[in-house]
Amino acid sequence: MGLGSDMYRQQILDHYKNPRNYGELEDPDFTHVGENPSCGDTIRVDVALDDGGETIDTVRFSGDGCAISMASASMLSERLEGMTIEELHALETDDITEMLGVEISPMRVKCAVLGRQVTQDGAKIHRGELDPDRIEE
Amino acid sequence: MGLGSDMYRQQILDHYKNPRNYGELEDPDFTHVGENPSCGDTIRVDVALDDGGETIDTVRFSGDGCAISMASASMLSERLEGMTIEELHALETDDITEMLGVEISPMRVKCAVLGRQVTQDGAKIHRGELDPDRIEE
Amino acid sequence: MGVQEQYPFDVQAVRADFPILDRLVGGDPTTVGQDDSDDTPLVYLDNAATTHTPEPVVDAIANYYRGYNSNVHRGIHQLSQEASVAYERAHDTVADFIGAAGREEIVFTKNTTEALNLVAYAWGLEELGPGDNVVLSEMEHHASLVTWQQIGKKTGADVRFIEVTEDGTLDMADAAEKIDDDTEMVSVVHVSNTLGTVNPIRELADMAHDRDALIFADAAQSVPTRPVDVTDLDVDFLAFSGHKMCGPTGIGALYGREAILDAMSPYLYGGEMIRRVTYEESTWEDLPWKFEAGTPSIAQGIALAAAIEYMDDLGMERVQAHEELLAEYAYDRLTDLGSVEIYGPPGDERGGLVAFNVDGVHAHDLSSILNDYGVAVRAGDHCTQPLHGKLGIAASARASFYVYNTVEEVDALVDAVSDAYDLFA
Amino acid sequence: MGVQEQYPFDVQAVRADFPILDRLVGGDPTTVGQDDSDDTPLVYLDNAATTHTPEPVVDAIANYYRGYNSNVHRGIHQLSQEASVAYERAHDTVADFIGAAGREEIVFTKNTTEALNLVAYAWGLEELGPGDNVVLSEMEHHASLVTWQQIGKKTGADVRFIEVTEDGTLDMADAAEKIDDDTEMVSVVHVSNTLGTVNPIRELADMAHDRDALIFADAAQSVPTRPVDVTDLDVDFLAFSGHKMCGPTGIGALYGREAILDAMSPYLYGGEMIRRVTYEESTWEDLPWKFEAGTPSIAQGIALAAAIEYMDDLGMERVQAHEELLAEYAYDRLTDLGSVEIYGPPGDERGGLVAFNVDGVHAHDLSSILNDYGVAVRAGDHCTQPLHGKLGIAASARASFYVYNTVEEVDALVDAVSDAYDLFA
Ligand SMILES: Cc1ncc(COP(=O)(O)O)c(C=O)c1O
Ligand SMILES: Cc1ncc(COP(=O)(O)O)c(C=O)c1O
Repeated sequence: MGLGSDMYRQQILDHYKNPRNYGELEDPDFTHVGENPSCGDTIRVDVALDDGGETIDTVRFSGDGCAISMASASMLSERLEGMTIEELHALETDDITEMLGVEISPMRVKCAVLGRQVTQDGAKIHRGELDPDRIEE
Repeated sequence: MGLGSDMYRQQILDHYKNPRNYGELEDPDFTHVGENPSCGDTIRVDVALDDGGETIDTVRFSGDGCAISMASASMLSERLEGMTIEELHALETDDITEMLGVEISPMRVKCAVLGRQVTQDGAKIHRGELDPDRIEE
Repeated sequence: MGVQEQYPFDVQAVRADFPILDRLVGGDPTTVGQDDSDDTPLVYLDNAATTHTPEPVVDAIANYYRGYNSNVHRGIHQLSQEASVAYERAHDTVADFIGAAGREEIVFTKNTTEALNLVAYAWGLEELGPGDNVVLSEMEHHASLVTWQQIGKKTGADVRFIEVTEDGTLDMADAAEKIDDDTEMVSVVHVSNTLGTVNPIRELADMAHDRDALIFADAAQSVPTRPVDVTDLDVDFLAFSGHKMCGPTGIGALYGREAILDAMSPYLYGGEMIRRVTYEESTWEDLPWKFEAGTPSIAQGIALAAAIEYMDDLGMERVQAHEELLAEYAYDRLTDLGSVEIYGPPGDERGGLVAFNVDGVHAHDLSSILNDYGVAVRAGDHCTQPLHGKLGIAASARASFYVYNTVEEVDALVDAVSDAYDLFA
Repeated sequence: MGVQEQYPFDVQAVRADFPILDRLVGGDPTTVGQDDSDDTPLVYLDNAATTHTPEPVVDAIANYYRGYNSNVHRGIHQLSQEASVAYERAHDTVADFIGAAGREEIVFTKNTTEALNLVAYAWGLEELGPGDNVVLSEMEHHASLVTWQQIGKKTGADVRFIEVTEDGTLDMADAAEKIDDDTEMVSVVHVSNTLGTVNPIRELADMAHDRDALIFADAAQSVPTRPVDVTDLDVDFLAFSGHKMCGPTGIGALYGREAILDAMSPYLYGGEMIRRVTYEESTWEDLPWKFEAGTPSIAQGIALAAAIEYMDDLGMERVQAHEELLAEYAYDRLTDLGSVEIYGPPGDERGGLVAFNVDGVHAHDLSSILNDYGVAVRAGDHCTQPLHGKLGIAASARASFYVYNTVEEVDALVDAVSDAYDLFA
């Protein structure tokens, strides 16, 4: 058996079926929506900041997608709380797959990192470091 | 050895080096020029008719081309004199290769039949049976 | 009686021609080709995307390169003569196969997509303008949908879509309305690569011709799977791809009615398609070479002819019967699971493919899990995003069958789908 | 010292990779492949038209079809992953080979001709208009000459030709005049397929960029025969074909500077090149996929990478040295015959080809006779009709060399030419 069964270990299925921090914030500091067109996955992330905008206080995500993208966003949302924006931007693809605790097949990596990408892009747009029209999906 | 050496038997070379009926007519009944663009061969045929326009009296040809097209036009010009227009139109590719007395490789057939084609087209245009703009070369 | 006993030909004998069917999968997906970590037998059900290539076709390719590889058309030397004869004859083979008059009506292209673009550029850009319209269907593949949409934007012509009914067929009353006196082109898919619907091309051709419009049949899914005759269908253009019918990648064919192709200006410019060139002006070669600029896909054209001979030996009626047998069996078994939604017409009225979703399982997850069982299906939008939008889904999984697939492979699919449902339930 | 001793690599070892070189010819030219009537060893000197295909490349093709044939990009199953990895990596291989920044800058096309048309359509139709001009050279191949000529007619842009001097090189003073402030594109052949001239692309690139024009190098004859680096040449576009460099037919590559490709609209529309499609609108994929519509030439792209690896193993400096050695030897020996006129620069300043005419022998007759000696050369206009017109000839014969050709084969050519002259004298 290959990666597939591995990819759907209990933890992933649990986060997919019972996503943590699922929902929206009433008054977020920033909100961003992104999609992975090859899957049709869409994720919205709402973030409230703290510490003069340097630290992430609360995260909510919502959206629709495959188990990998949803579980990854759910697990990420737990990690993000308390992280600095700098730490957010330092998150690499390897950090995400390590967090997921399973090997991700190459065609599914875009699903796995969608939540991270949306959060990073949202933070950059919030700080004026990214033009929303120039996002490469 | 294949067709090549065969193709250049003495008779062909003789007609190529000493073309019969080479030249132009002062007052032809019809004149036609045709070319084989893949070779760059060009042949002009002048024909004088007899017998109320039904029979070929005199033929002259001129032009520039490979040994196969020139020798074929030369040999054809001898045959044509005295032929009826109907007989001219009945001439098929096989008749030409038979006249040449050698096997013609497939890529050279267009060279071999150029003289015949030009004469046939000229006769048809003369009789108003062919629109000069619609000739497929 | 087992379904197997109804096979119209010896499927095991066919399978023996396809060494790839013996592959194991399931290991490291970044290693190209089988390796030691692969341990699960392959069940290949992604034939609507591309079919496999039987040994006679692989041999035709190797024989070309090892035996008579050469550039065509203009060469006097023997290798060039041989390559020219084989390449030109391949056009005759295609013409015969689809009932065209002769090689003048067969242009080799890269694939179906290029064939559609060729007509859209060479015919569409010249003939279309504001006030004109082009009629497609809502189930078009992106190859035709995006192409005519963009040519519409360039020319100002309106692009309209015949509606798909609840049961996944074309609304022919809507077709009769959309095809009107301003219609210049009707471009419709013959067999839908998503719904499996077999569209009434002849009826649409009659409607188009009644309005002096042309009709283009996208036959990417029909020529590989059933007898197709351009004269019976009365189409003006038709296109298909070699890689979906046991042929190589990189080759497709456009059929065009001779008088129409003849009146069209060329599309790509370059060598082989010209007659006379000066620095100021050019004139064009005869059909079909006028539309084949540059060194053609010689080996691929010859191999396409070999693929057609392979299919012809099986017999296209029998190929169709085999497709229908597997499609109906898969439709019934998947339906019996209760947790599966299938798109398109019933099992006994469709081409050899089934697109579906499983309750609670995203199509991409499903495909990943099936892959784990060795079962290769496609998951995504199958290049019909707008149709998926209309169906209210972002993606679906699609199992599609070909001459080497078996009832047991459908069973493997159904078992894996059932396990995936349980995993997520 | 014999010329053979100067070979930069073991030519006999190379020959062993090409089974076609052992073919006999001379028999019935309508039988495809060797038959009993063939009795003369082949001397293949038509490499500028197409080169032969070594076993590792034929194997790469067969391994694809037998081992991991699948459609690419969108598939989650393992075969699709493997095919995608190999196909995408092939773009990296091409990028590395010609010094491009990465796969974003490499678009796979059918051949050089399609690459030129892609830019002419996608860039030219948008950017050119009356008052603008495109500068070519008088020695352009029809692939670029006819394409820009026709795009000029469609857009109203002027098309100009840098003159070729008596000695077969570009008149650079004329280039400096023709390239002016209204020039939008300079499109020049790198190595002429007729004259063998190696054009100063970098100098022309500087001239073009000084006038804010772009430059397109037709590298169909240069990438196969010498080291080519797009950064050193500072070109904006460059194109070549796989079949002229040990690769398969049906594949070529377009290099484009990323920023320019990025700003260009797509050319062919369809699957794989889109991001989002609705019935009304479409958006495009990232580079290079935006320019690769439909199922790509997967096997051919992968085999092109295998061909590049084969060439890279030989070493492009050494390939160039071998080409030059044979070209100079052939030039000298043909010149010594006294009855031969060669077109283009001297033997020590040219690419690996020699186009010529023999006094009193039409090029087509010459080619027929040489074929009888097993010697395959091309006869005709080599897709440079206007240049032939300027030279005052309708046709020429061309011998062109590649990595497997030997000094003895040049001797066979020269002997046959000499006999042909005698036959007609
Ligand atoms: C200089 C040059 N440009 C362009 C081409 C066209 O190449 P292709 O026929 O592979 O498109 C050729 C070869 O025929 C060539 O020699
Ligand atoms: C119905 C239909 N049309 C067009 C195409 C495009 O074919 P290709 O990618 O070979 O150009 C496909 C296959 O993807 C198809 O299924």
